[in-house]
Amino acid sequence: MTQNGIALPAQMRQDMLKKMLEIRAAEERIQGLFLENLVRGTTHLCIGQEACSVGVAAVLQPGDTMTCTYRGHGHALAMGMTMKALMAEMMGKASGACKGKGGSMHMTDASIGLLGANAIVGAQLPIAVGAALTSRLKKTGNITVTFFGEGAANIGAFHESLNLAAIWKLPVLFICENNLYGEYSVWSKTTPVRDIAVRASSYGIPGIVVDGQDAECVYHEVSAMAERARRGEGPALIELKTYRFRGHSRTDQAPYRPKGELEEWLKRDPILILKERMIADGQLDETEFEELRESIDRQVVEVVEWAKTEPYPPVEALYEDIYYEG
Amino acid sequence: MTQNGIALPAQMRQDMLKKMLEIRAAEERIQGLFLENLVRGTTHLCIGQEACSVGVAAVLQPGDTMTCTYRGHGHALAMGMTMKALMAEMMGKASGACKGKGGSMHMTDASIGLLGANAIVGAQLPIAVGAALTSRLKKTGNITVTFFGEGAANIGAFHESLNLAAIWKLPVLFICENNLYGEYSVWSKTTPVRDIAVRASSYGIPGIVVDGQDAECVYHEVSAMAERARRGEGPALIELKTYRFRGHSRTDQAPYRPKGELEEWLKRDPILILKERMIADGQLDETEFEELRESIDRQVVEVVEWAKTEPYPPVEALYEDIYYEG
Amino acid sequence: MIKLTYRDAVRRALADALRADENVIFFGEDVAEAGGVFKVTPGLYEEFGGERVMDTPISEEAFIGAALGAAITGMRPVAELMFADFVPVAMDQIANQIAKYRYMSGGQFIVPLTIRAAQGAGAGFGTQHSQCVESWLLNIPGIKIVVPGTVKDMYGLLRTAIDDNNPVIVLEHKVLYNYAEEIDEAELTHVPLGKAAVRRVGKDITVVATQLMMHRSLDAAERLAGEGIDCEVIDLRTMIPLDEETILESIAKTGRLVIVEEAPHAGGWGADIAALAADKGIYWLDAPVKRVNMGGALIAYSPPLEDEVVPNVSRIADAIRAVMRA
Amino acid sequence: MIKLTYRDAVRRALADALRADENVIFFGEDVAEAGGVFKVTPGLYEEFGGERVMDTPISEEAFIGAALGAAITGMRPVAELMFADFVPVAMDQIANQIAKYRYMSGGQFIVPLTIRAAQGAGAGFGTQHSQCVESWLLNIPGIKIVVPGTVKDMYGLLRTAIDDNNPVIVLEHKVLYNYAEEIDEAELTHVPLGKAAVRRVGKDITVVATQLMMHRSLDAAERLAGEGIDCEVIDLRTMIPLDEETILESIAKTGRLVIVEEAPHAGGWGADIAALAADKGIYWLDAPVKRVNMGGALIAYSPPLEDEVVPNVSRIADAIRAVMRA
Ligand SMILES: Cc1ncc(C[n+]2csc(CCOP(=O)(O)OP(=O)(O)O)c2C)c(N)n1
Ligand SMILES: Cc1ncc(C[n+]2csc(CCOP(=O)(O)OP(=O)(O)O)c2C)c(N)n1
Ligand SMILES: [Mg+2]
Ligand SMILES: [Mg+2]
Repeated sequence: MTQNGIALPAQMRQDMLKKMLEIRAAEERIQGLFLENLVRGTTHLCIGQEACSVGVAAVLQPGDTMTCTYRGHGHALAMGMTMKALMAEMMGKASGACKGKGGSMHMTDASIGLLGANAIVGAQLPIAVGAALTSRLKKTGNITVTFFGEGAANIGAFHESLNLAAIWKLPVLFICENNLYGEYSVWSKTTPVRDIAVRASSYGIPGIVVDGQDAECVYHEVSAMAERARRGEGPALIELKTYRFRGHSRTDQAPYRPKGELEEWLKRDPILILKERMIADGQLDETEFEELRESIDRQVVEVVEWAKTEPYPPVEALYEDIYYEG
Repeated sequence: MTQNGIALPAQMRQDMLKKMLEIRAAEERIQGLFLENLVRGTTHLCIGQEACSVGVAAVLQPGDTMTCTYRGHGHALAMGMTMKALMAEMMGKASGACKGKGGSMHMTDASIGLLGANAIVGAQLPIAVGAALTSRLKKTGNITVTFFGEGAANIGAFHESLNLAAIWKLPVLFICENNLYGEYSVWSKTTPVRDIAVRASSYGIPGIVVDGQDAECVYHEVSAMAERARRGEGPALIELKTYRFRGHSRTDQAPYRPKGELEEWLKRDPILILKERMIADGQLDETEFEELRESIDRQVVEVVEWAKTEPYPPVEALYEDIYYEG
Repeated sequence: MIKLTYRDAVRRALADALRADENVIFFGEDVAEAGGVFKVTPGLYEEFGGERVMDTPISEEAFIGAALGAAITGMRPVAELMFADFVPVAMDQIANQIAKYRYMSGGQFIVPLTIRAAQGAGAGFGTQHSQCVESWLLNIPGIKIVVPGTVKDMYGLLRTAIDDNNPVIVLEHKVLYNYAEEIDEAELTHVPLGKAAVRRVGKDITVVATQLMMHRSLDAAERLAGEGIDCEVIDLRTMIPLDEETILESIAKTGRLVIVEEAPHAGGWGADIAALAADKGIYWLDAPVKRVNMGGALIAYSPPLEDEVVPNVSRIADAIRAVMRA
Repeated sequence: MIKLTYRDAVRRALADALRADENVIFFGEDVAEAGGVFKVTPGLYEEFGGERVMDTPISEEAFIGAALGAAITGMRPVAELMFADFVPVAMDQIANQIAKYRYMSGGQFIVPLTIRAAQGAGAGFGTQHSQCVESWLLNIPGIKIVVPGTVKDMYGLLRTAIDDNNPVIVLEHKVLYNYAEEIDEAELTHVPLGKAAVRRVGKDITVVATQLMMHRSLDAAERLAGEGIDCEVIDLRTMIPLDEETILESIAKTGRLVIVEEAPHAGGWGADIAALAADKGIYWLDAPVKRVNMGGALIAYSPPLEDEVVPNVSRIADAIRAVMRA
């Protein structure tokens, strides 16, 4: 694990902590909505992985873009999607990020550079490569990041995308959130190497392993690769070692986890890590933290209540947005 | 380049030399047939790469299987396809290996373990993985080899196949004939690493680079990996550095080659290398070599004349072999 | 009499097939230890062991291709693609390899493999996880396509598919997994491919449908019976081969035809049925042939949109009434 | 007047599009420096440079997906898939991403991308390199499908496709590349999508066809004119959107319909045309609607088999005569 000891400025820490709490609060509420049948189909929570979303998003600049996965609520909020757009979308409401058409697995907001969450494992990687091509051709100095799980590193699109990005020297960062499980399978059952990052050597690009529970650490390591990419030196593969505290989706209770594993990882809760560091550095105390958390929880509840009362799209919407007319 | 100094027994050398001459003679004749319009569509010659086919095939035992590419005449002959089956298939005759249905790109002979040449780049790799699965499940001790070019190492099926074979520890050898070009593109334009073999590290399997012009060397290196696979220790990626003396296909004159490159490689003609070694070891003289070459050329001409007179399949054959009835 | 669900029927068919023939193997993502994402296959791994019931990495192209390689070398693999929407990820292996392997080789191989996948809308999974895919697979000679709509058919068609010496794609409707029937266990037997079932005998109009649409068509028929319209409802059961005879006999009797598809209109399988009527059934037709389907729409996540896009009982009944009036 | 081939028309359309809009970029395997395997695109790389005309590695999923990523971020990419038979290799990006990207996002993006590929039999390329693929793509709302059959259409439809703000798949028939027309250069203009062309006006029977089959249908029509049968031949030009009006108007006049497809029967696009006739055209029909196509066959390499499988002038004429007699 790469460790980087440089503390970020207090304000950045504060922002990151707040964002992680927002993601956590939103997802806990979403789980409830799913059980209440207000969210249909499935949801994939990133509880435990918030430092990944937040640490990476903090590196991004205006014009930078992202593609991510069905486990994308955290990415979306970290990129700047509003809680309202997210919650309304979760319930399929017209005021949702995608007018209710996308749902939990497709959080998308072009206005903030979030080019789409994808429900097909690995399909978001080629799309990110194309967005980075635009940046290179238009010489914007922007980069694209794309998130995927360690399970996705076994699919063809992963390989093709890293190769294409490497040969075209595109400003794209491939960010693997290795949360140890792909659905109900521990990574070692499907992946014959310890670190996904070693696969970078197949493309002659940097591959690094980072502590994905430490938002500051994520920020520093991703920053370095982002700078490199902005300078035109090409893509990188960054593996964030992390853990999902909940099951894969919906009602999965994760019986496949070895006893005690979750408990060990709970000690490395990304919110806890940053919080304690801030307390140690005198930037936060327990009361302030609790107040922050409660106020965020209250906001989330408010937004959820608002979203519940929002209208569904009219049925004519079915036939809109298929083709662009004009 | 791995080099292995141990000379093979005289008889094996003699067999390999003969097979390489057969492949060479067959393909030179095929080029002519294409220009005469007796072979339709396209042909991909492996002239210059014969040591790869011959060195690998010499390792195989009864029950072992192979899949390969559209550049597959050499693989087919080395595996033991008869010259008649090959030439009749080239012309689409009923007595061809595939009753004329496959043609140049699909040389297949199940009776000798040749499970099919494939015209979709990379598609033969998963099929080989499945054949090796059968060997593992049936505990036959057999292995499967699959040939592909360095260009194919950039496609998703390559990645997925190596990963699956590694995780299932299957007895399959992935044999990359790196002939420096994929169609009209030099490998370095599409592949960001020097050696395809380095990609083995993404799957925790051995990856080796071998002189593909030296049939003995190919034999030794592949043997070692084959033994390992037969012992149940899993797959390997073997990169044979080679060169195609002709263009990619049909009438390609290969204008994209740097001046002098072909000439340099012609000095490393696999037939020349083995021949000179045999002469040096007193196993062959120039006259014997010329006699051998001429007698093979004559045989090829005879077979071609025979194939020309063979009947085409009846048109009813169109509707046969689509489904197995019964 | 026992009560059995469509889900149980899949599991039972797989278990019985694994018991009946030791060459049958079964693999897919999370199908073994976890029992499948739709909880269709629990217990198989425990009963048949890890050599015959295997989890795969996320690499559909590789493991579907491996099924082909295993099939042509003596196994009888069953591969699960999980959501049928992932068919495109493995499409080359299906369309260019599996369907054509026997043909290209001139009949050297049999290809006894089965692909299972769950299709259909109605469960809130959104645009990329709700599609019916049979219409993407019709124009590919060499494969068979099975669409079971009842518990007995689910069992019997899957058994026949696995025993078939040709590649068969079995599409299970995910909304039917909980659908239950009271049956006599002795009725759980093989069901032949290519034989449609007349689910309701009627004299006024022929309704052709499958799976969920077949059930809704039966409901519509009951509703219309009260209005004096006597519908004959045909369940195709297999798309390829298609039972033209049963359809034509029915049209000969009724003179009217409505086709109900869970698919977009353009290129939907219903067009083939309508085309059959317009050719061999033309002289019997007394009214326009109507298709009830998803028109030009895609499936949206939002609950009211998803509920609207899939033909429901009212829309089906309306179409039947309209054709009766014509 | 100048003499222009279908091949020239592609090149010219690309060059003019690249000149007209700097956001247009063009990439594919060996399309740049080598000018394409069908020698369709020589000179573009030299004129527009390596930033706008690019060679790709062999990785169809990645570069087709990259076209999507580039399209939604401001470029107007044209990607070449070489042989249309490779569509399945990139099928997930086409069917699940490109076609749905605008919809899933609730209309946030336009997707102005064009995919070009060469399809069709008759050149001896065998089972995996000779298919027409439009029928695999019809059941996917969100894309448009263009099948130019003349030199002017090849130019004009490709220009319109590139200018369209939706994804368009342009399928070029490889046997037509050498087909030439004498044209006035001023006639090289945009041709609208969704407008069929009546290539021959006739009163007795309507023949619907595209590309090579359209030319053969015209030949059949000339032959039949001598027998007193006056055919109207409609060239669809685009499959999606489909010009229902032109077809229905013609049937209203002739009362008879033959559809000529270069495709297997089941699931062929002709079924949609027949279904249209059986619905909106039913009262005009005086005879069965016949489809001339490849039946249940695959394309074999053997010259007489390949020549037989694709409908020829005699078979088309026979079908027309049969419908005239009915
Ligand atoms: C092509 C494809 N195959 C399978 C699936 C089903 N599936 C959804 S999530 C998932 C596991 C992915 O694991 P990983 O990449 O580690 O991401 P994580 O869910 O852990 O974030 C699978 C197999 C899919 N959506 N797409
Ligand atoms: C999926 C796919 N993409 C593209 C092609 C066209 N194609 C045929 S051969 C070839 C080059 C392959 O190069 P390499 O793998 O190095 O093999 P070589 O021909 O040099 O033996 C290409 C791009 C194809 N047949 N299949
Ligand atoms: Mg994971
Ligand atoms: Mg090569």
